[in-house]
This record gives sequence, structure tokens and C-alpha cells, in this order.
Amino acid sequence: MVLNWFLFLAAVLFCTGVYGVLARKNGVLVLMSVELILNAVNLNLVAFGAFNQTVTGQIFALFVIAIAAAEVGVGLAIVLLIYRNRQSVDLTGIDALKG
Amino acid sequence: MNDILVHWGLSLAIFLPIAGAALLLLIPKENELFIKQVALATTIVTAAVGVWLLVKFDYKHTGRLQFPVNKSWIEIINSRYHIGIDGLSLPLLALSMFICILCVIYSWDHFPEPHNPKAFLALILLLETGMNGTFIAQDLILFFVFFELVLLPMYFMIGVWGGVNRQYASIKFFLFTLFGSALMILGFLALYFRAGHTFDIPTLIDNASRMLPHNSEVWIFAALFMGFAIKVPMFPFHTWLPDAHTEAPTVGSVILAAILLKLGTYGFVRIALPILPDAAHTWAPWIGLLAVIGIIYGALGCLAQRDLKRLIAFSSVAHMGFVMLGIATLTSFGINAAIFGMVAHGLITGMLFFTAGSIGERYGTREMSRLGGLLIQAPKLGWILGFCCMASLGLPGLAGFWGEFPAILSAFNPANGLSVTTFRVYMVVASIGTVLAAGYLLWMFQRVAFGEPKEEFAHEHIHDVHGPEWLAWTPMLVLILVLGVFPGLMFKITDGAVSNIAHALAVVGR
Amino acid sequence: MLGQNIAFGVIALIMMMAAVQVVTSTNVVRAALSLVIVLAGVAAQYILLAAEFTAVVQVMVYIGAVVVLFLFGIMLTRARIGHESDLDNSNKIPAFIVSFTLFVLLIALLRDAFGRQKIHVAAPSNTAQIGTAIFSTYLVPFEVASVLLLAALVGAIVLARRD
Amino acid sequence: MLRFAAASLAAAGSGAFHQPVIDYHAFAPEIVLTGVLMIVLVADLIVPEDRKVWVTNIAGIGVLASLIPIITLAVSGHDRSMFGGAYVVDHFSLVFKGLFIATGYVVLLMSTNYVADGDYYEGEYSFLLLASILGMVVMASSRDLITIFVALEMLSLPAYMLAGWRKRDPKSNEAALKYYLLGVLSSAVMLYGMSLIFGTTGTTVLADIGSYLSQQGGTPPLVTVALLMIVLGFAFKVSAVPFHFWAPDTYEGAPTPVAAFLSVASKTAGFVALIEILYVGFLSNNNVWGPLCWVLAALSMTVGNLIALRQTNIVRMLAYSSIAQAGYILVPFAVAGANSHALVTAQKASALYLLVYTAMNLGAFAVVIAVARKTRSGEISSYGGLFSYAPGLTLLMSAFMFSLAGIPPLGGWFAKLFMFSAALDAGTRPAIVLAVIAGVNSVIALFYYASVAREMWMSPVPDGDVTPIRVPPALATALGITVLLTVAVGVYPTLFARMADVTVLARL
Amino acid sequence: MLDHAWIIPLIPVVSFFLILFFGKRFPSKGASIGCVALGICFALSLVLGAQWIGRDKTIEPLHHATAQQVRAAESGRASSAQGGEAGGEKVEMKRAPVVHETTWFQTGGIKIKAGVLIDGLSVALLVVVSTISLLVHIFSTEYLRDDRRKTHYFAALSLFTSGMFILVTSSNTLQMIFGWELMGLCSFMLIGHWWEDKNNSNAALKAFFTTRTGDIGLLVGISMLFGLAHNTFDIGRINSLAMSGRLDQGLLTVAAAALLLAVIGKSAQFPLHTWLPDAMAGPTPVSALIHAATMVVAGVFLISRLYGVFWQGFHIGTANGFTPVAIVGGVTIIIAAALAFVQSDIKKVLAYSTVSQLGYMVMALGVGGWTAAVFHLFTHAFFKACLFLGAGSVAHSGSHHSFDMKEDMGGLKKHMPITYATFVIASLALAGIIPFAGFWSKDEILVSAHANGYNTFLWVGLVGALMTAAYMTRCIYLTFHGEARGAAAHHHPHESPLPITGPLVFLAVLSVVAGFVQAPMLHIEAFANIVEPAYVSSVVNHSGFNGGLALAGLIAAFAGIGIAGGYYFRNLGPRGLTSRNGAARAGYTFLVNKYYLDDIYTDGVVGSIKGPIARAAYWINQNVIDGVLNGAAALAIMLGRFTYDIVDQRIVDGAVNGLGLSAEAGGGALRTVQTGKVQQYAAILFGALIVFAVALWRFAK
Repeated sequence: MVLNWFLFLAAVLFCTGVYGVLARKNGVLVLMSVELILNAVNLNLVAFGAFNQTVTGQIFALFVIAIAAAEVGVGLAIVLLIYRNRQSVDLTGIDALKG
Repeated sequence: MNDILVHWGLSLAIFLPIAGAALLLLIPKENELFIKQVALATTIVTAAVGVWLLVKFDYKHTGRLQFPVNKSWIEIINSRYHIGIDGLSLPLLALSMFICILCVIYSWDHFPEPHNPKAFLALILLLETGMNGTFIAQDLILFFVFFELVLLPMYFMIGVWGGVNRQYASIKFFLFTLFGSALMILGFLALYFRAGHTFDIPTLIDNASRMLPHNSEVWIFAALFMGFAIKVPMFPFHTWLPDAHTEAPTVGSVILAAILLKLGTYGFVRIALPILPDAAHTWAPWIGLLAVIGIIYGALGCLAQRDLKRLIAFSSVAHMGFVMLGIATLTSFGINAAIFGMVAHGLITGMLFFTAGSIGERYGTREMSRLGGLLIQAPKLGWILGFCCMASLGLPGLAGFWGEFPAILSAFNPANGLSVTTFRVYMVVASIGTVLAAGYLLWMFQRVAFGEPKEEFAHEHIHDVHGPEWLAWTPMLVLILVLGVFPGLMFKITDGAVSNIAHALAVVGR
Repeated sequence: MLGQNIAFGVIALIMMMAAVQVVTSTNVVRAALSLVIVLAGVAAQYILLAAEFTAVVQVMVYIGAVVVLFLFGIMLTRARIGHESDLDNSNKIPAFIVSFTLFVLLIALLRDAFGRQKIHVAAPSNTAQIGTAIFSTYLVPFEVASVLLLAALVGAIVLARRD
Repeated sequence: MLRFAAASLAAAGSGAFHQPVIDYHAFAPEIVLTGVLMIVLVADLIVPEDRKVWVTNIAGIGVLASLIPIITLAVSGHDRSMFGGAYVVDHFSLVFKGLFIATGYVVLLMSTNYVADGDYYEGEYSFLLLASILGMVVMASSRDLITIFVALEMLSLPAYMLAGWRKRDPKSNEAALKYYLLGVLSSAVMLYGMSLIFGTTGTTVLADIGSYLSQQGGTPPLVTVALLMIVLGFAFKVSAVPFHFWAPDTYEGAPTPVAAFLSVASKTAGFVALIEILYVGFLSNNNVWGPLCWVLAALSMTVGNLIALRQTNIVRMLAYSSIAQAGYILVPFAVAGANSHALVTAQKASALYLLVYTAMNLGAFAVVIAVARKTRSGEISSYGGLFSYAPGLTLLMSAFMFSLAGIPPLGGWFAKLFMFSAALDAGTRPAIVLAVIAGVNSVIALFYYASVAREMWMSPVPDGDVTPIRVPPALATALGITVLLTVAVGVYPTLFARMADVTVLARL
Repeated sequence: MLDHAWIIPLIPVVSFFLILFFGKRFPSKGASIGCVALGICFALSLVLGAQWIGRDKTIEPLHHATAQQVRAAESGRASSAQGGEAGGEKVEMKRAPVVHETTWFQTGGIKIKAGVLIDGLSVALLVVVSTISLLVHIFSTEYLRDDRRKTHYFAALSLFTSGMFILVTSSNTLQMIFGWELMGLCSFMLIGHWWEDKNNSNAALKAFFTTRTGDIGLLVGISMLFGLAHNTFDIGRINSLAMSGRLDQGLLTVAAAALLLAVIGKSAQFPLHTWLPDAMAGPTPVSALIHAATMVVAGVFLISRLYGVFWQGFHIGTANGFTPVAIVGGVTIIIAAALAFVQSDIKKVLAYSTVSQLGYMVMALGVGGWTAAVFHLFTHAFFKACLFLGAGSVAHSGSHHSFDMKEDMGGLKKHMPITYATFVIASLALAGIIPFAGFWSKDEILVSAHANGYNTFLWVGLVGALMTAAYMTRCIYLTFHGEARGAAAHHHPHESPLPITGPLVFLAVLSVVAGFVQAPMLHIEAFANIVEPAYVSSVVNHSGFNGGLALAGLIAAFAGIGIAGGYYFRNLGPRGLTSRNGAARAGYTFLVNKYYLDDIYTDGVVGSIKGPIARAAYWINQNVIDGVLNGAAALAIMLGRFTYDIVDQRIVDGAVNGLGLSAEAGGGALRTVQTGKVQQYAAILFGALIVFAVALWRFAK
């Protein structure tokens, strides 16, 4: 297998995620897009690990997975918080702080 | 006792005032008299140390650093607590101590709004620390710290106790000076890295010009120039000055004129010239040019003024032009004149601000068109004003003359390597400046003092000079006269130190 | 080898389509389900790369926990399950430009760096190695991660609870 | 001394699991901190609602306790390198661990009354704060990409949540959201960069990365962009322009002590990571990150200062100020590559600036908190006439403001001096240009710092209410500590200069 | 006394301080202190003079000869014959000047000395100044008896005198500046003595400012000389160096020109003379002092003191009939004399007269007549002081403090006989009628001009003499003759008391006898002998008596008197001048008989002088020259306003404020990027990533 196949796939996921983060306005969907990005990173790490013949890549990926889970939890908590105060998860309306 | 003073006298001169200021902060606000007494006592004790230094100073070797202390301070950058005085710093140090006492005395009964003597006096003391320290420091970083230390108190003094436009004036003053010092510190650092990793001024004087290529010298000098020129202030960096002076309380103006402006010129003489003699030669014609522009420009500015204090402020631009012209000649004669000019300007313009402040306080206005007949209503005040005007316009026999004439004189024969023609043109222009000085000062005096009092004040009782004013002013007036008649008193002190500098400069000129 | 390549191609294609679905779908739940497909695809790729342990963790944590969290989130924020037209903001075009440029940039870089270098998949079952490394070399991050999870837990609860 | 990580892993993989030998002394600060963390969590459950202050007090004492092992480690002197160089306890890490813990203590002091009066969750607040500090403390020792990543998340996640701690305030929610979202994104980008580096070098240990890259000579484009991505992650953390957007919004919306914490500790942690990564891992790639930091520094200083000119809210102004300050701190990075001497000076300069910046910026926030207790406002205009009824606070605030502006003899000037000195030590043309930009910027900056002072000293009291401000003891202690350091460093800079002296990482 | 001459300048200084600080406690308000001090000075000056005369003649005036030799040697045209000739000439020995100096201060390694230089010139000036000053003091005790600022007045008077003393005794140019400026200050104070009136303070300002303008030249000139003479202010050295011709000729000329500017300012030469008539705003005794002995003669003194510089700088010895100095003097003579015709203020007549006479002195110096100039200075001091004090007496007792001849005087002869007599004597002296003092000195000037080949200026001198005689006749007529008008008619004019008449008489006597100290006609050359310093003697030649010129001078004077007398006689009808004034009638008759001048001629000459020409001159004076001065002042103020309002406030300050504003505007613009929308922030984040990546990629390549 060619290394770059995996890397290109990861790049696609990464950029798709970036698009999602920038273009979605529902907070939950933005978080999902973030997950896409993180998975791209993980795919990269595992592929590189295999490429370099080391488990370090996998270990790194495992840490990312664990922490990403925590991040999502926190993110959802914040989105919920916002929803509770604003009755909406529309990110575009959140611009009270600016300038 | 003697030994202690020899070692710590100078440090006392720096830190007594700040200790006094700290003490003031501890005294409750209500206890006004005590606050004033403590402040006065502090300045007097500091001055007593100064007198002791004056007595102990070895006048035979004015070119040598005396009462030196050289202790470790900031090891990481090899900056040391190196202090000492020579003939260059002594007069200015004495002036600074002296003026501070007088300022405390003068403000005894009339603190400007919003009153608060505690803070006001604390600021004066803080200023004194900064000023004394600047004149004593022999390490660039130490110098810089003290140089900057004066900014804050003056900022607050103008900003809190100043006139209507005080906020604008104070921030302008602050920003301008800071801009200069930002570049100046860059220059200091460049010196440090390019000339032997030291901030020690005497060492740098010995080494820097050997270690630096001409090009670097010129750039470093430019950086230092900005720092000092703004403080002086030289045209075209002067615009902070009129605003600051006009808005500052009387005492603030006096300190500003008498001492703060000297920090810039002192910096030139103490640091820029001897450390970078080569660059000094390159820059001197430009400095001279700005100086003479300043002379004429300041005078023209004066002619346009309606406000008494603003006029005096502009006159400072002109007078400092003479000082800078003297410095720009790079001759021992010119630099001596410059130092004399600094002290003289300190005394004279200080006095002018005192009188202007007192006049403004009595009449409630400093608008010259509304004043008049001062000689009728308060003849003593009026004649003191006249005396100061005369001194300021460089009348021989009064101190101002020795700042102006020798500067002109030295421009005829500038140091080797400088364009003689250029400086001779400067000489003529500067001479024209003396005429303009006579013009604006006499014009001012005529409008303020001569004639009959204006209708609006004709029936008001204008108090003539009172106690604290006499106390504060008499020494200055006497000094103006004494220095005018016996300039040797000053030249004797400065000559040795200046000749060292001139020597360093002359080596390059050849 | 060919089988692996074909498998990669098929899975990758599905993943990409699903990923696009995640960011373009007008239905929140469908987006979440598409995400599941992507995540599962990633796990499959891990297996192709002989990282079974990671693949298992991926399935358990992501599909088992994270996606469920998302679904809870969707429900708690009362998003309509059906069609929702305004899930996107007005920045679609700039967003596309940015991400596409980024994509081009990354592809160019990767081509430049790795060309057609191959992965030689080692013998599977390196799980023991992973365990050993985590508990020796990566002990500190492991312990810290545990505190991190605790902190996230406590914090998320405080934030999310009603008071 | 450092073994090649892959080799050690291969060795570990071949045999059975050997329990690693752990130097507990070296880990003592982290262990104590973790213990305190747990105690606080448990204590929060036990302590009754009206005595919650105790929890904060316990946290405070605990934090101070964790200083003890740091001191003992510092006294014992020698560097300890563990896990194949992935975790190092040396002077650099000890100085910054101490700084983080001290910062944590002061922030706790600042928070005590703020959180209690605001009726927010106190125990959890302290817990999260300590957790974040733990992440920072770990960060100071991390020399491995994985550890750095975990430490970064450790310090960030609690901070995201703390930013939203004023749950009922939409602004606080917004602050948390922005911080969180941008934080997660930038850490994702950083991770991507890390993955590329790992792919190229085959290792995550910084020292090994460094030796691999220096053997390669030159920087391939992929490494360049990967490095950029990693730097971006931390540039976000230190709020360097153009990755700063979160900072003003978050500072303004977050609880003020949290804003203080973010502007100081979190920023410092970012810089610590940058120092580790750049000076250890990518020293040979200075030709990439040098110019990058140059641009970031110049942009941060200029944009931060210019926008700060137009702020009316004190916290927001401080946010932009902290952006500008980050620019000053980045200056040494930009010029470090000129020569070996400049490299050393630059590191010292960054470290010193961080130390001083922490003290003065925390102090400024402490005053903001104190004043807001009375005025209930963050507007700069509400500081009008403060001098007339709170001269002490005015004096303190002036000291902090002018220290931030870099006016002697307050600490900030020395930090700036050192920053300038790094630039001039390098002496290259870009370095000097940057120094001049920094110089001009410090003048612009003065304008808004001084305008706060102006408001306090020279303006009338806006609402005429001149009842004095009561400063609670905890806050007063915080103020005392910060002002003492700010002034002391200015007058006797050797105090901190020594500390900065030992923080040099790259040994050449 | 020769060795302690420093006491003389010191006395009035001490007196100044005594009066200033203690004067008010005296019944005389300090006047007595001044009088006593000046009395002492006067006595000491006389002693000094006597000692000087008694001093041995020890040096030869060889400087110049030696210098010529040097020059010749340098230019390679050394001629022993020439040298022998010069050396072989029979030379008259001169008295060595007495110089006592002490180091004043040291700066830049240069010792600057202070000291006194006593030679004939300084002795002569000391005597003149102390005499006049003493008399003025005495006069003032009466004249300003009830003045509200009597103390100030006398203090200033003392200081004024000391300024002149310092000037004339200086051994170096630096000290000269002291005296010079001190007088400037005092003239300011005294001219503006009654400063309540704006006109007076304006006049004071104008005086100070105008002389100060000239001082540009003084400062520049002395600076240049200091540099040229290798860093010394020493007058003797400067002179001898200048004479030696070893100084850069071009620079020396510039220096001399600069000093000439100072002289023009101080000695009220054309075109900076306009301050002097305005200066009449001061009390009359002050005018006497300023015009006779101090202040204005300072300029003349400066030239004579630094004659070497001028001699060499302007080639006075070798110029072909014109030197700048002489031109300045000559023009001034005519212009000022013409102006004196049309004044109705008696003091202004005298003021213009002074300007004109100073022109004589300057011209004399310009034509190489050093002795003549100093001699004229000497004699002029007495009769001009007498005239001014006389005018003061008239105003004090005759016209009720008015100086307007046309409105408030006339017919005072019978009321004030002493004043009248002294006034006429002084006028005759001024007009140059033998044997009065003015005749001798004016004659000396004419002789010098003639002998040194400056014939143009000889004619100028003669015309001046004619005009002088004429306007003085007019002045006397209007003041003392004819019908009493205005105040003179209504305020019971009477003779002044002794403190006024005493000095008048004394001065009148001096006006008669002072001329005889230098009367070549009678083979008396005492003045030249005593006064002329060695370095001057070496270059100036004395041509002795010239009968023709003396006659010409007299004719001119009588013509003047005659024309003026006739004119007034004719216009006043049957009760005209001739019946009352013998001199006038004689002059008129003389004119008529001698030249058979008819009405047309009379009307033509006098009428044109008095009429169109004088008026035109006056108009030009007031509107053009004075206008230029005032205009310059106005221009300076306008320029100041422009500089301040436009350059300073708008451009320089505006640039600064503009920078501040643009910084704020920049901040404002940048703020708009901070939209508050988190996804935009994210977009910027990624955008920046891309930009940086591309840039760095390219950069790394």
C-alpha cells in the first residue's frame, strides 16, 4: 500500500472537517466536523506508525481518541449551556462579544 | 562619619528624597503641616548632603570621578550600580537639589487645585530622586532608569494639578519622551553588544570608539540623539514642551524647565559625545542646524503667544538651541558654554515660570492682553519679572549671557573636522536669535508690566511678593547675578571634565 | 496486496462520501449517522494498517460513546429530526475556498514528501508492545489523561446540569 | 545520553514488561498537586454549603505545599531526564513549575471572594483550576510530542469550562464557546502537524526529532508546514495575531479571575511549550520559525496595541494588551537564530519577560476585580476619580499599568530591556527592525496604559459615589504579592534575572 | 590712581546697589548717594587724567612700521631701505598704556581675563563721562525732585554711568560687551522711566531693540575677532595683530563690517538712527547723558578702540576716497541735519543734531581722522549736554514740561537769561563758530578728510556745518525769541534754580574752553599728544592747521546762521529777528552783502531745505526707514504667528497629533475584523495557516 493513499484520505477528511467547521451553523454539527478532523489526524498517525514500523503512532492515536472523547463531552456541555440560555444552538447568532 | 559619607553621600542624595516620599505616604492626609515640614526637611537634608559634597569635592581634579561607588547590580547584563560625580554633574546635581527646596517652599501656601499636598510633595521628592540619580549615574542602565523615573511624577503633576488641557498635555509629554527613550535604550543596548558587553560609561568612553565601526557609531548616535533631543527638546521634537509647560502647575513648570530639560543636554555631553566621538563629528552639523533653527523658531513662536507661560515655554526652545549649538561645536569652549547655559537657563527660566505662576495666580489669567501695569500694582514682582527677562535675553552680567555668547563664540571655530563655513553661518543666525529674544521678552514685559492696569483688575488688590516667594526666589536671583558676574565659579568646575570630553573628540577630529 | 489495495479504495470512497454527507446533510441525524460510517471506515483502515487494538478502541470510543453523545446532544438541543434547511451559515463559499485550498496545499506537500513510498505492514498483534509502552515510556501522559478525563467529567457535569 | 526512542521501544517490545524505575522526587510536585486535586474534590463533597471558602483555602494551601518539592528539587540541583528524554526535570522546568504554581495560588486568592460572591460552584472551580495548573506543571517538563499534547489538553479543557463558569450569563457562555471551538480547532491543526513530524522523523521525542532534523540539513517543505501547524497551535494559546481572536471575547466574557488566569498562566504555558519545541526539537529549522515568529511578533505587537487604543472596557483592553505583550515575548524567538550567543540571550529574555509579565498582569487584573466589587462595571470610564476615594488601589493600578508599559523602575521595563537586548544581541537587520517596531509599539501602548492612569488620577468620579473600596484580605494578599514583585524586579532585576539565567534549554 | 583705575567703574556700581536697596530711606530718595558717588568718580578721573599726563613717554609708535616690515618681508619685497626709512623717521614717544588684568575665568583651556586698560582714550572718556554724569546727576536732583520713582531713576543713572565706565576702561572686548549692554539696559529703563504711557515704553523698547539689532554685529564681530586673534579678547593684541596684517583679510573685513553694524545701531547711524529721537521720551537729563557722554558715543568709542581692525579691515589708510565707515557717517550727517529742520520738539531737534554730530565722528574715523573724531566726541559732549540740559531747563521752568517749540515756547529770553546765554554759547559751539569748542574739533575733522584724500567727505562736512548752524538758529529763535506761545505765555516762566543753572553755566564754560586743548592754529596739540595711543599714532598722520579749511568751515557756519536768521527775519515782518538777534542779523547781512542773495535764492535754498526736501526726508524717515523698522517688527510678529499657527500647530504638532489619530483610526479599522462570529475567526485561522504555509514554503526554498 502506498503511504500517500492514507495520507490523502486523511487530508480529505481533514479538509472536509474544516469545511464543516466553517460552514455549519448548528453547534452539534460543528462538533461533528471537529471529530472528522481529529480522525484525519488519527489516520495519519496510525499510517505513519505503520510506515515507520513503530507503535508510537498507535499510542499517539490512542491518546488522541481518549482526549477527543473528553473534548466532545466538554464541547457538548458548552453547547448545552448555550442552548439553555438562548434556546438555540445557532452559532452565527452568538456575537455579543466583539470589537 | 566622613568615610560613610564619602561612600554613601551620593547614594543618600539619590535615595533620601524617595525615602522622604515614602514617609509622606505614611502620614495621614489631614496632617498637612507635618507633611509639608517633612517634605521640606527631606529636601533640606538632601541639599545638606549636596553641600557637603560641594565642600568635599576636589576642585583640582574636576575631570575625575569623585565619590565613586561601583557595586554589582544586574549581573546578568553586567550592569552595575556605578555612581560618581565630576565637574560635569556637580553643577547640575547642585541645581537640582537647590531647585527642589525652593519648589517646596514656594508651594507652601499655594498648592494648585486639587490641593492634596501629600501627593504633590511626594511627587516632587520622587522627581528629585530621578533627577539626582540621572546626574550621578555612571552606568547606562542606571542612567536610563533614573532618566525615565522622572516621567511618571511629572506626568501626574501635569495631569492632576495642571490647567484646562492638562490631560492632553500630560500624555503628550509622556508619549514624546517615551518614544525618545525607547530608541535611546536601543542605542544603549547596541553599545553594550558592539562595544565590549558593558554599560559602564567610563569604560565605554575608553573603548567604544575603538571597537565600533564608523557606520555603527553613526546609527547608535542617531538612536541616542532621538532620546536626548526629544528631552531637550530640539526642533522639531519640541511640540510637547509648550503644552506641558502651559498646563503644568507652577512648580511643575519650574522643575521641568530648570532640570528636566537638562537631562537631555546632559545626556549628550555625558554619553553621546564622549562615547561616540566619531559619530558626533558626523552629526554635529545637523545638530547645529536643528539648534539654530530652534533658536529662530522658538523666538518666532514666542512672538505669536498670547499666554505668558506659553511664551516662556517657547523661549526654552530657543535657549536650549543655544545650548545645543554650543554642544554641536564639539569644542571644549562650546561645551562649557552649554553646561553654563543649562544651569543659567535652569535658574532664569525657572524664575520666569515662578513669576509667571505668581502673576497668573494673582490675576487669575496669564493672557497678556488682559494684563498690564504690574509695576504699579505689584512693583517688586514686576521688577523681578523684568530682571528675569533681562537675564533671559542674555544681558551680560547676568547668568544667561554665559550660555549664549560663548556658544556663538565657539561656533566661529568649531572642532577640527567640522565645516567652518557651516558653523559660521550658524553663528550669525544664532546672533540674530539674540535680537529676537530681546524682542519677545521686552514685548512681553511691556505688555505685562508697563502701562496702567487694565480696567478689570484696576481696583483689585494685587498682593506683592510675599514671604515664601521671597524665600524661594531670592537665592535664585542672587545666583543669576553672581554667576553672571563670576562665571568662573561654574567654568572652574566644568572645565576639567569638559576638557576630557573635548580631548576625546579632538582625537577623532584629527 | 491487491486485496488490501482494493479494500482501501472501496472503504476510502465510502468514507469520503460519508464525510461529505456529514458536512452537507440537511438532516442532523443523517449527518450523525454518516459520521458513524466515517468512523467505522477509519477503524477499517486501522485494521488494514495492522492496528487492530486501535481499531477496536476506535469503534468502542467513537461509535460506542462519542456518536451516542452526539445523538444525545441532538436530542437535548431539540433539533428537528427531519429536514432542516438552514443548517449552514452564509459562509459556505469562503469555507469551501479555504478548505479546498488547504486540501490542494496538503496534497502537494504530501506528494512532494512521500511520493509513492510504500507501507510494509508488519506482523499484526503488537498490542503487548502498546501496553508496555503506555505503562513505561508514556506513563506520565497516561496518568495525566486520567486526571483529564476526571476533570472533563466534573466540569462537564457542572456546566451541563440545571441549577 | 538520549537513546533513540524506537530502539528502546523495540527492546521493550521484545521482552516482558519491566516496571519502569520512577524517580518519585522528580514527580513530587505533580503528585502533590494531584493529591490536592483529589482532596479538594472530596472536600467539596463534605464541606457544607456556607463554608465553601474552606475548599478554596485548602486548594490554596495545597498549591503552596506543592512548591516545597520544587524547592527541594531546585536545591538538589542536577537535571533529571526520564523515559528516554520524554520527561525532564531541570532548572527550566522547575522555574516555570514554580511560576505556574505561584500563579495558581494568586489566581486562587483573586477568585476566593469573586466566586463566593457570585454564587458559582466553588469546589469544582478550585478543582478545575488546579487541574489546569497540573497540566501546566506537566507541560514544563514535557519533551515529547505526546506528553506535550496531553499536557496541553490537560491545561486547556478545564480552562474552557472555567471560561463558561458564570453559567447564567450568556456572555460567559459565548466566551467558553469561542475559546473551546477555536482551541479545539487549533489543537487539531497542531496534532496534524505533529503527525506529519512523527511521520517524517519516526519519533515523538523532541531531542530525537532535533537530532534527526539537524542531520537532514535544510528543512523540507512538509516539515516547514508541519512546524507551522504546531506553532499555530501554541500561537493560539499565547494569543498571537492572527490567532488571537478568541482572547478579547473570552477575557471579557469569562469570570475576571479566569481571564487573569488565561492571560497569564495559559499564555505562559503556551510559550513554555514553544520554547521546548522550537529550541529542543527544531533548533536546526530556525530558518523557518525565526521568520514566522518575526511576523507573529510584529503583527501581535502592532495589531494588539492599535486595537487596544480603541477599547473602553478595561478587561478587553487588557486582553489586547496581553496580545501585544505576547508580541514582545515573541521577539526573542524571532531573533534567536542569528548566532549562538543570541540564542542564549533570547531564551533568557523570553523567560524573564514571562516571569515579570505574570506578576504585573495578574496585579492589573486583581485591581480590576477589586474595583469592580464597587463599581460593578468593566468600563474604563468607571475608573474616573479613583484616586480621590481609593488612592491605594490607584497607586497599585498605576504601578501595574506603567510596568506593563515598560516605564522604569517598574518590573516591566527590565523585561522589555531584555527583550530589546536579545534583538540587539542578534544584531541582524531584521532583528533591529523588529526592535524598532517594538520600540514604537511600546510608545503606542503607553497611550492606553496611561489613559487608564489618566482616568483614575485626573477625571472626576462619574457617579459621584466616593465610598471607599473595601478590599478583602485574599485579594489584598494577591495585590501585595504582585506589586511587591513588580517593583522589586524593577529596582533589583537580578532577582528574576538569575532565574531566567538558568532556563536556557538549548545547549550548544 | 593709574594702577587702581578699576575703582572708578566700581563706584557707580556700588552706588547702584546702595540706591536700590537703601535709597528709599534717604530724604533725597537716593539722589545724594548718586551725586556723591559721581563726585568721587569725577575727582578720581581728574586725578587719573593728571597722572596720565604726568606719565613718562616710554614707547615708540612703531607697531605699524614693524608690521609693515613684516608684511614686506612676507611678501618677498623686503626692502631694507624702506625699513630704514621707517625706522629713521623721527618718532614721537608715547605713553605706555597701563593694563591691569586678572584671570576672570578659564574655559576650554583658555584663560579669559578681566581688567582695565588705561590710556589716553580711556582717560579722556573717563573725564568726559564723569563730568557730564556728575552734572546730570546734579541737574536731576532738581529736575526730578518729585518723581515717584526717583530712587529707580538715580539707581539706573548710576548703573548707566558705570556701564560707560566699564566700556571705556575695558582691556578686552568681552568686558566691552558688558558695558555696552549694561548701557542698553539702563537706556531701556531710563527712556521708559515713565512707562505708564505706552508711547514711552514703546520708545524704550524701540531703543533697546534697535541697538540690540546692531548687537548682532557686535556679537558676531567680537566672536570673529576672538577666533581670528587666536582665542583672545585682549584689545591690545587684537589691534596689533590686525595692524600686522597677518590676519585673514577677508574675515577681518567681515568682522569690521559686523562691528560697524553694532556702531550703526548704538551710535544711531543711518539707517538705524530712528530710535534716538524716540528716546526723547525719557527724562531730559537722561537724554543729555545718553547723547553727550554715554550710549551713543559708545559706538564711536568702539571704532576708535578697535581702530586697528577698522583701519586694516576697511583699508582706511589706502582707500580711494571712500570707506564704508565714512559713507555711513557722511550720509548720517546730511540726513539727520535735514531732519532737524522740521522738528517742532526742541529735544528732537537736538536729537537729530546729535545723530548728525555722531555722523561727523564716525565719518572722521572713516577718513582716518582718529584724533579728530575723539576730539569731536570730547567737545561735543560738553556743548550737547549743555543744550539738552538747557532744553530741560526750559521745559522745567519755562514751558511747563512741554518741549514743543512752536506751541509752548517763544520769547523766553527775558525770563531765563542764564539758560538763554548758555544755550546760545553751546549752539555757537555746535555750529562751529570760532573760538567755541565745536570749531576746533570740526575743523580737525575737515582737515583730516582733506589731508587723507577724502574730498567728498570734506564737502559733506561743510554742508553739514551749514545746516547745523541753520537749524540751531531756528531752534534758538523759536525757543527764546518771538512771541510767547502756549505754556510759555500762560505759566509764568522763570529762571531755573541753581542745581539746573549751575551745570548749565559750567558746561557753557567748557563749551568755550574745551576746544583749546587741540588747536593746531595756535600750535597746541595737547589732545593728540595725550590721547592718541601708540598704535593709532603709527598710522594716522596729522597735517596741522589749514587756514583755508578753517575759513571754509566758518563761512559755512555763518552762512547757515545767516540763511536761517534771514528766513525767520523775513517771515516775522517788522518785528523780525534782526531787531532782536544780533548774530542772526549779522549773518543775514553778511550773506546779503557777500553774495547779494535775493529772495528767490533765499526761498529757493532755505525754502527747499526747509520745505520739500526736509519734509520729504522726514516723510521718508517716518514712513520708510522707521517704517522698515516697525515693519520688520511687525513682520517678525507676523512671521512668529505664521510659524506658530501654521508651522508649529498645524504641521509639526499636526504631524504628531496626526500620527496619534491615524494610530487610533488604524485601531478602529482593525477592530472591525473582530466581528464576534466564531466561525469567521476560525476561517481567518485557517486562512492565515494557508498564507503562512505558502509564504514559508516559498521562503524556505
